[in-house]
Parts: sequence; structure tokens; C-alpha cells
Amino acid sequence: MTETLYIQAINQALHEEMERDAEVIVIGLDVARQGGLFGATRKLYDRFGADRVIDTPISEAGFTGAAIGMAMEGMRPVVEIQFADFVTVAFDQLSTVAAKMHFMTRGATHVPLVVRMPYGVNVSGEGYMTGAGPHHSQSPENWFCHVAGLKVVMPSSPADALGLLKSAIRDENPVMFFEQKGLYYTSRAEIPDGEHLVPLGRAQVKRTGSDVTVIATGAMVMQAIAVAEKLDADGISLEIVDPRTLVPLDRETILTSVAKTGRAVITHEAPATAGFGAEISAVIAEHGFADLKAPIRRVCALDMPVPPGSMVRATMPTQGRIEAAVRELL
Amino acid sequence: MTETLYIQAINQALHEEMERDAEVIVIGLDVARQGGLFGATRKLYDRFGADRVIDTPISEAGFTGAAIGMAMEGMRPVVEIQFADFVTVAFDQLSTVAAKMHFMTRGATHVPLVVRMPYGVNVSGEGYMTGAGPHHSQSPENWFCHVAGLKVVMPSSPADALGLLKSAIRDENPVMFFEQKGLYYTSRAEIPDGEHLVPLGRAQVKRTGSDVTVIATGAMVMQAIAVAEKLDADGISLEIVDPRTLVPLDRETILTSVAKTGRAVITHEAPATAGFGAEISAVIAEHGFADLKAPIRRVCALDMPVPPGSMVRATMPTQGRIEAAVRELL
Amino acid sequence: MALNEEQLIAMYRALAGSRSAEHEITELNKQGVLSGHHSGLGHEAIGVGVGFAVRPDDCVQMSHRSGMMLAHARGGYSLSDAVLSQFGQAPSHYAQTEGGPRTCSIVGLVGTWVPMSVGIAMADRFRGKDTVTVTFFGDGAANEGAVHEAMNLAGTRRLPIVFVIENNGFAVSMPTSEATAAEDFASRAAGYGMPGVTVDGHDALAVYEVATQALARARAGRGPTLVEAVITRWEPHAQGIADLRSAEEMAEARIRDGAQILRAALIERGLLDEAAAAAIQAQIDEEIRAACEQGQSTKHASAEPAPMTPEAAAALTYA
Amino acid sequence: MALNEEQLIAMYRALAGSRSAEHEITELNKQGVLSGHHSGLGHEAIGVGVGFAVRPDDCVQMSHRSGMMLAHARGGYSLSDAVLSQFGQAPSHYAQTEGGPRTCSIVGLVGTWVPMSVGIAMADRFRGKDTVTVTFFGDGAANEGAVHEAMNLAGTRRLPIVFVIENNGFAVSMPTSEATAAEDFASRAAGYGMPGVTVDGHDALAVYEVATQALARARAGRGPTLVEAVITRWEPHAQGIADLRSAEEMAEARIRDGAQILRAALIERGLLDEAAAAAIQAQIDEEIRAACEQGQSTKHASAEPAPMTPEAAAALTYA
Ligand SMILES: Cc1ncc(C[n+]2csc(CCOP(=O)(O)OP(=O)(O)O)c2C)c(N)n1
Ligand SMILES: Cc1ncc(C[n+]2csc(CCOP(=O)(O)OP(=O)(O)O)c2C)c(N)n1
Ligand SMILES: [Mg+2]
Ligand SMILES: [Mg+2]
Repeated sequence: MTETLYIQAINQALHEEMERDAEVIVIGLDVARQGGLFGATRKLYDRFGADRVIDTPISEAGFTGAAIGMAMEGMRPVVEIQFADFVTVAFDQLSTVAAKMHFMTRGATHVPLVVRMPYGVNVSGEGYMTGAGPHHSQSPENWFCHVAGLKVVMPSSPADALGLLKSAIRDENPVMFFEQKGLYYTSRAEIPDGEHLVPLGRAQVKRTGSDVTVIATGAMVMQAIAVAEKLDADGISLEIVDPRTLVPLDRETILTSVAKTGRAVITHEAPATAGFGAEISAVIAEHGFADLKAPIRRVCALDMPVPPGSMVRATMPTQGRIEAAVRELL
Repeated sequence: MTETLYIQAINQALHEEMERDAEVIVIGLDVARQGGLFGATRKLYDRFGADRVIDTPISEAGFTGAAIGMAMEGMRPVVEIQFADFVTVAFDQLSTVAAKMHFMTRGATHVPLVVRMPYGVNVSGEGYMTGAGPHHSQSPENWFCHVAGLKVVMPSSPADALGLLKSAIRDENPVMFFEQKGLYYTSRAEIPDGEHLVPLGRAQVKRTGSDVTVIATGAMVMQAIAVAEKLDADGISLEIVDPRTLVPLDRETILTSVAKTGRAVITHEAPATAGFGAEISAVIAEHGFADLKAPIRRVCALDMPVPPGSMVRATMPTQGRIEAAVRELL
Repeated sequence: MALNEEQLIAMYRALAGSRSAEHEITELNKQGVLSGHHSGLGHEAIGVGVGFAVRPDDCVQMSHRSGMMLAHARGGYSLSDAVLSQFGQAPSHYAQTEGGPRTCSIVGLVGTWVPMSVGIAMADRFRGKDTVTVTFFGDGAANEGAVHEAMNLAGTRRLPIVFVIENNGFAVSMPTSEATAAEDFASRAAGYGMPGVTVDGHDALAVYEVATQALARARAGRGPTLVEAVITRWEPHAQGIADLRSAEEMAEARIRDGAQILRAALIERGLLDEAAAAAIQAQIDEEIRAACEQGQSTKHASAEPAPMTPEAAAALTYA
Repeated sequence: MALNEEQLIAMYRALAGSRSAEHEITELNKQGVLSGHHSGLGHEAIGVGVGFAVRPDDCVQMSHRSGMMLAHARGGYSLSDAVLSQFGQAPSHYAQTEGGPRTCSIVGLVGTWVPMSVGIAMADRFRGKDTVTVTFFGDGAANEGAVHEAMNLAGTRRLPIVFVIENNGFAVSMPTSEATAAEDFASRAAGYGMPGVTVDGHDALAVYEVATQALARARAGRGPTLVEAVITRWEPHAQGIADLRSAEEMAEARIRDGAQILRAALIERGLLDEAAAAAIQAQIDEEIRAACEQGQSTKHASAEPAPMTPEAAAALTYA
């Protein structure tokens, strides 16, 4: 076991997979000599050279589309979108081309593409750009959850970042990989020795408990754990489930937990309306209804653009808000 | 009262609002001399001329962005995206610019923009392009529901198409206006005489009933009504609620209905996963839980690209599927 | 690489055949037997000219206009296939067939597929192949942002790719002259550091020549070329959409005729005479007639499909 | 419209002042007093040159480089404002101020704001105004699809707009020479049917001249112009991002200096001498010093903000 930062885990996954398979390549803005704006691709250029670590013009649709073409030819490109917010200009390529190619070619063509997206609010204040406002702080995962043909992954720890990114690169489908950028330089934890793969489509119970299930994604997992620790003192026992992969969703783990606790709180960083929390809630309300003892609560960002600076904190799903939601259910 | 086709209602709304306000303009592909690919903008060019009915190059991001600029200056542009599917290339303009401008300028700048999008599967077989496959049949409304700052509207009848489009044009915010293109030449109904406005943000109870609430959008409203009529014979009474505006959602009307029936089925044309049905379900599970007597069911398209030709019917939320879901809850 | 006599005759055969098949398909649409076709009448010489210039292992991404002609000219896609595909009884010319020339699917949004073509060229270069990617799109599509990004990216990496703009003067109802103030599309090439050539798209030999040069340049590692082939759209944008041109304008659009131009050229060179041309045409007509008959006779009423399961949907959607 | 003596001195004052303010802000970033700044050092002459050419009712969409200089040159935005805005104590130069010159907000995605500028020009034309929109973006942003679409659209409608590319040779770590194979960006103008001009962006008078001509052209209804102003980026892309250039390259980047160039020009014309320049500089230094002092002294620890209500969020988000 080695203590590793979240960003180092990403970097390690890229190193390992590029070492393993000569057709894994990295493409994006400033990923080569600069090693990525946040440093996720550091040293790759030195190790693997310009043919495999490719800097491009500022043309997200162009280079994402090019990566799709490479993937269709069987290569395994890993795209870095510098900030997840910028994926809006490449959205067409992902939803129109990548997501539908397998279907359109009746399975003849696969698109083994990974798109890495640093997302979310950097509340930690570490790394490049804190409090970066409406165009550098968004959590757009749910747009992609609503595009059939894409998979969507969201690791909350260094070990998951490593193991899920490796699995994403090996997957035959386009995988949208959301990295919470506030965790890059603040989330440090042990990762297993040797090759570490986390399969896509499996949730993880981060903490067992009996009173309320909290389903949390990304940076909210740590927030939920902090709330759980605090509530322990009051004799309130939280079970924390991290879906890790949003599509395909591990419904079973979520439903099993809710069957035990009978209560669910869902928390994510994106605004509540039409966010992925709604999907989780709908799954529980459809398939876990008989177990429910209380309403399902969502604790998410407010429905508004992400404010700049510290004002963002007023709009976030804080520990206080999670705690309040839990208490309301009991 | 006059019998009017859905597409005529759209056309009438444009005529009336352009007549009323000289700064309402229409912009898009083939909207001028051609009168729109589906005919929604017919005669506008003859009546209002090239300065107000503007054909553009095939550049959805470019002309949508230009319309945003016009709206920021206080004009009231109505953009036609030829097929809703094509909005993916203009997605950035809408989510990055239009949605956030009011917030970014601290309220100084409004964006009174309407984006008209013919969406969905044309199961009717009428009008231009039936069974049009994965890139000409999608229902992408929920991407926009998850962009704070946008409003989202989806009329299911000629009267609503007229009254909601007029309200959308008068609204100070960017409104995404989804027109079900299968209804264009098949949905014919009476519209009120005189000026007809339907306020944004108000759902409509299309039919009262006591056993199950069916919340349906767009073309699914008619399907739900057909199911209700059929089930009447079996003594099963359905209440049908059409949200009409998805954002802001009229929660009260939905919750009032569910409070009465205790059961909810939600049906829309988009795939289920992370679709707007999830949001409706989540609202009910959070705020109407105490009233619920049964699980909340979603009846939506399967999670896949829209198949071409008649194969699409195998994947749609049919009347049969709605009926089955209703029966399961009883 | 001048074409020899045999190849020239083959080219004429392909062009005359494509024209006839396209004509027949267009007519069947007008009669309501088929529907929704984007007629390629007028565009044939582009597909045939490029089709003869590319190698089977070059990857071609076809447009909705000259795609069928191109597939036919490359070989392995008969006129009969072309007609039957319209009845859903043969694969579309967009699809890669087992052992057929290398082809890449397009998508329904114009312009959107051009970055993907660039990626294919990148993959081929990465793997050390000497193949070239050729990607087709229209004058209207050329105004999409994705095309700009793709061409610029290709320029920076001197990729083995040829961009072919089929400039037919219109995008649905929009005249090209109103869709850009540029004198021509070839003028855009300089902005991406590549050569731009405008060619008469009705002249299959000229198209062949320009394509051959662009392919050679790309294969030699000297980078991409932008080829603008100028033609006229003979028919409305698609079946079911009114054409705003007057009858005279529509008639004028048909004056330049790729099949006649090539035929005249071959006759002038003494490679073809009226009798030989008539014999070729007779074979073509017979093949198309037979295919139409087969298509129409076996056209079945489409039964209501059985509802699909979520599992089946997932299997179609994900690898 | 040649500038008179008084205007030339004012231009120098604005340029020297912008330089000093930008220098101070950049330094405060290096010291960690401020953070995240995209230094505009090296870009000043563009903002000042254009700033003197536009009218107050022309709408300007500024970039993240020369924006502050432009706002200052147009008037109503003092050096003190520029410095204090960095401490959150004065409005940003991007914001339209009450009664200030006409300004339009940009957004955080480069290139994305250019279509919006085109729309502003369309609105002004629609309303019969004789105003011009000027929109700034970088060499990197120029490779975005939205910019292509916007420029082409502006060309087709001969809109009153001027596109100004601040070509500083880099987009973060990407050298412009690797981001496009075009010889220059002005070469792209032909593809949109508009004139393209490359100008030395360190030479405020040359920028002023080119901008004045482009504005006159646009105002006369003769359509858009693409202006490429070539400069060097003196500093790393932004505070906190390492610059990959060597120390020598960084030093070289500073050789061409807009403030010195204008100063030399004015001295040569006999409009300025060392003493006058020193006096101007002393005023500038004092204004900036005072602003820094005020900014730093009143810089308050940002308190944890109280949670916002959904109603407050909606009121901020929707009109
Ligand atoms: C992004 C996008 N916008 C609009 C359309 C609808 N559409 C299909 S073909 C076409 C015209 C294309 O014109 P051009 O590229 O010149 O090709 P042509 O049809 O003339 O051969 C349009 C507008 C589309 N398919 N994709
Ligand atoms: C769409 C988008 N992609 C990437 C970025 C991140 N980014 C911000 S500034 C910048 C460099 C821009 O280069 P250029 O346009 O030349 O302007 P410069 O910073 O050199 O003045 C990048 C990549 C962004 N803001 N938006
Ligand atoms: Mg065309
Ligand atoms: Mg630059």
C-alpha cells in the first residue's frame, strides 16, 4: 500500500495503461510538455513521446472527434478536457458520434474512448484555480448519463481513481470520466500494491450503518462520511454508498442498502433539478418503494450558475445541509 | 374557436408576436423563403421581410450565439433549430452564454431568447421525415432542464403550442421550446378566439380521475389519454397531468393530483435514464411521499439510440406499456 | 498516373451506371414508391472521379450526395446493390462490407463527421500505414465549426487526408452565395496551411486528376489538401422538400452533365463510339430494371415490431 | 483621422499607465498578494490603440489580455479602478458601468463569445445605428469552431464588426506555430470574404491606424475586417502556471515594448521629452501606489457566507 494523491493516482493509471498497451494515447490541451493544467499527465510526454501524448489546438470538438476516429480504428485515446465545463463545445461529438456508433454500425465499430474531465468546485483551495466561477466549476455529469451509449464514471478516492480509470481505458465503450478537481491535491489515501482494477458498474458501500442510506458522488462522499462520524455521537447511524459508476448504475447495492435502512438521502455537487440524484431517487421510488419509511431527500447545489469566489459556499450541499436532511427523515 | 393544426398554431404565434412587437425576429436554417423545413415559419418572410426572418449558413453555434447577442441588446429572437438533435452543436452557446448571462451581469442583462426545436419520433408518419433514426428523432429536453438559467417548455396541443410560444417570446429569459414534430400535421384541435396566452410554469390537468396520476409530456399526453379512455371501461380512473413547462415545474399541480390518487406513472419520449421523468419522480418521492400508495413508475423510451424506420416502435413508451404500468400499481 | 484505355471505359461505365441508378431512384421517389431520398443527380462525376483515384485501403467517408457513386466506382458495390439498398434489401453504401473497400460511417449531422475522419488519418499515421483518408461534405456543411477545427488540426499535423467539398450551390434553400462571402471554398485552405483547389465537379477526369495529386501528396507525408468540386444540384434538396428555383433555373442546373462530358471526351479520344456507348447503356438499364423489379416485388408490408427488452436495447447500444 | 498632439500625449499616458498598472498587478500576483491573474504585459498597445479608435457607443467585447488597457484608454476606467478591481473593490473592466463606454461581458470559454458579438452587430444594424462592434480573442481561441461560424456569418451580412486577434504566439503552452499551419491568421479572412490585416501589436499608433480604418469601413456598411495584432506574451499564461520557455526566450519576448515604442515615436516627433515623460510616470506611480495601499489595507478576510435560499438563487438566475 502506498499513500497517493488523487491526481497521482490518475497519473499512475495513465502511466500503467500506456505501458501495457502501445495504442493507449493521451490527447488534449497542454497535456504534453506542460503535463496538463492540473498536472494529471505529468511525465507522460517524456516517457512516451509526441506520438502518444498529443497537444492540440484549442478545438475541443475537433480533437475529441479526432479521438473518436482513432478509437473507431481500435486505438485507445484518452482525451483530457481541460475543465469539464468546456465539454459543451465537444458535446455534439460525444452524443452524436461516440455514443451512437456502436448502434449505427450494428456492433461492427466500437469506440473505446475515455474522456477525462476535471469537474466541480475546488472548495479545497488547492491546485490551479480556486473559486473559479460559473465556467470553471460545473458538474455536468448528468447530461452524459442521459446519452445512451456512454458510460459515466466518478471516482471519489485515489484508489478508485486509479482502478476505475484503468478499467475505463480497457472498456470497449466511450467512458466519461469525471475527476473532482478539488480532490486532486487534497485527497490522499492508500492504494493497493500491484495492478489495481475497479470494475465499472459496481457501487461501493463506504461505511455501513442502519438508520439512513446516504448516496453520495465525488467529493460529496467525504462530506457524507464526515457527517456520519458526527452523527455517530448522537446515535444516528448512516450507511454511505458511493455509486462510483453512474452509468451503468449498480442499482442492487443501492437498493440493498435502502432495504436495510428504509431511508435515503442523495447528495451531489451539481444542481438538484434534473441532476443524477433524480435518477437515483427514481430508481429507489420504483424498485425500493416497499422498503421506504420516509421521503427521499436530495442535497445538491442550488439551481443556479456556480458563483465565483467564496460565495460558492453559500450554494453548495454542505455537511450542515446533509445533516439537516438526515435528521428530517428520522 | 377555430380548428387548428399544431404547426399552424406555432405559425400563428409567430405571426401574432411579430405583428405585436417589431423586435421579434426569426432566425435559422431555411426559415425565410422556404418557410422552414416543416413549414412552421411559412409566410413570415413575405409578411415581415428579410430583416426579421433571417436565413443563415449552417452554423448552429454561430447563429444561436448571434441570436443571444441580439437578445442581450433587448431584441426578441426566435431561433429555429431544424431538428432538436442538431442543438448539440449549439449546446455551448445555450448553456455557457444564454443561461448564465443574467447571473454573470448581476441581473443587468436579460436574454429574452426562444429556441424552437422540433423533437421526437414522428410515429404519425405525417410531414417531413418519418422513422428518421438516431440523429433526427431525439427528445433532448432534459439536458436543458439541468442547465440553471434556462426555461423549458413542451406543448402537447395546438392551443398550448400557441399560448405557450407567445408567452415564451414575451419572457425575459432564454426559453427552450420543444415541439413534437409528429404532432405538427396530426394534432388538430380548437384554439380559443382572440389573444391566447398560456403562462409558463403552469401544468394542466388534462383529465380528472381518482386511481392513478399519469404525468405525461408532449405526444405522450395523447397516448395517456387514449389509455385512460380504454381503462375507463375496466373501471380504472386515470388523472392525466401535462406539466407543459418542465422548468420551472408546477410541482403543486402534480403533488395535488398524487395526493388524491396516491399513485403515479410518468411517461415521456426520451429514454428513461436521467430523463425528466426522474426529476418528476424525485419531486414526488420528496414532497408527496406521505400520499404514495405504490411505487412510482416511469414509462419511457428504452435506453438506446432511436432506431430507424418502424423498428423505433419496439422501443417506444407505447399505450400498452403505459397500461401495464398502471395495472401494476393497482 | 494517367488512366489507361480500359480504366477510362470502366470509368465511363461507372459514371453512366451511377447516373442511371440515381435517376431511377430519384424517379421512384417522385412516384412515391420510395421516400426521403437526397438525390445525387448532378454529383456523379465527383464520386466516380475520386472513386477511381483512391486505393481500396484508403478510408473514405462519403457524403449524402456522391456516396453511392463512389462506392460503385471503387468496386464491390453494384448498381443492383445501389437500387436494392433503397428497398432495404442490400446494405447501404455507407456501411463497411466484409472485404469491401475501406469505408467509414457518417452521421446525420453535417460537418460533425469531419473530425472523426481526421482521427482515422491520425490512427493510420500512428500505425505507420501509407493510406489516406478522404472525407466528403457539402458547401453548407463547410460553414460548421467542426469542419474548421478538423481542417486546422489536419494542417498542423500534416495528416494524410483529403477534404472534398461538394459545392452544389445550395444547402437546402440557402444559396451558397448567401452562405459565405468567400469567393470560393478553396480560399479557406490557406488559413489552415494547406493547398486548396477548385475543380469542375462535372468533369470526372478533372476530379480524378486533382484527387490523384492530393492523394499522392498526402501519401508522401506532405499533408492535407482541400478540394472544392463545383457542381449543380439537379433536384430539390430531398424528396418531399419544395425547390424554390424556377423551372428555368432547374433546367439550367442540368446543362452541365458529367456523363455527357466524359462520354464526349472518350469519343473524342476514339475510345468510345455511339454503338459501344449504347451497348454499355443497355447492360446498365437491364441491371437496374431487374433490381427495381426485385426490390418492388419483395417489398413487404412492415409488420408491427414486437416490443424490445431493456437487455436487447443494451446489447445493441453497448459493446 | 490622425491624432492631434493632445491625443497623442493622452495615448502615451494611457499606455504608460496601463503598463504600470499591469506590471504592479502582475507583481502582486507573484508575491501571492493576489492570485490567478492572466497578465497582459506585452499586450498593452493593442488595448490602447483600439481604445483610442472606437467611439463610446461602439460595443467592445474585451479579451482576458488587453481588456483592462482598453477600458482605461476609452476613459472612465482609471488606473486606480484597474488596481482596486483586483482586490474586489472596483468593478471589473469587463462590466458595463453606468454611463461608461459600451461594453459587453465575455464568458469563460474562449471563442464562445464571438457569435454573441456578431449578434450585437446585427442588433445595431437592425436598429439603424451607425455603431460598430469590436470583439477580441486570442490566437488560440481563433481555432475554435464558434469563431469560424461567427466570422463567416458576419461576412455574409457585411456586418459592422471588427475581429481583433491578439496573437501572442502561445495558447498556454502551445506555440501558435504548432496550433495552426497557416502563415498568419489574416489569411483566414479571405475564406469569409473580408479583408485581413496583420499589424505589429506593440505599435499603438499602427494598431490605432488599422483599427480606425476597419471601424470606418464597418461604419460605412462595407463589412467586417479581421485584424491580427502580433505581440509577445511577456509572462506565463497565468499566475500559478509554469512557463516552458527558457529564461532567454522569456527575456527575448520583452524586447519589443509597446510603451517604449510609443515614447520613442513621440520624442522623435518632439511631442515628449524625458522630463515630461518622467512627470507623467510620477503621476502614474502615485496613483497606482495609492490604489495598492487602499486595496491591501481594506482587504478583508472573506467571512463564511451564509447559506443561500432557493428563492435567492432563482432571483439571481432568472429575470
Ligand atoms: C448540423 C446539421 N444542421 C442541419 C442539418 C440539416 N441538413 C441536412 S442536409 C442539409 C444541407 C446541407 O447542405 P450541403 O452541406 O451544401 O450539402 P448538400 O445537401 O447541398 O449536398 C441540411 C441543412 C443537418 N443534417 N445537420
Ligand atoms: C473552450 C475553452 N478551452 C480551453 C480554455 C482554457 N484556456 C483559457 S485561456 C487559454 C489559452 C487561450 O489562448 P489564446 O486564445 O491564444 O489567448 P492568450 O491566453 O494567449 O491571450 C486556454 C486554453 C477555455 N477557457 N475555453
Ligand atoms: Mg450544397
Ligand atoms: Mg495566445
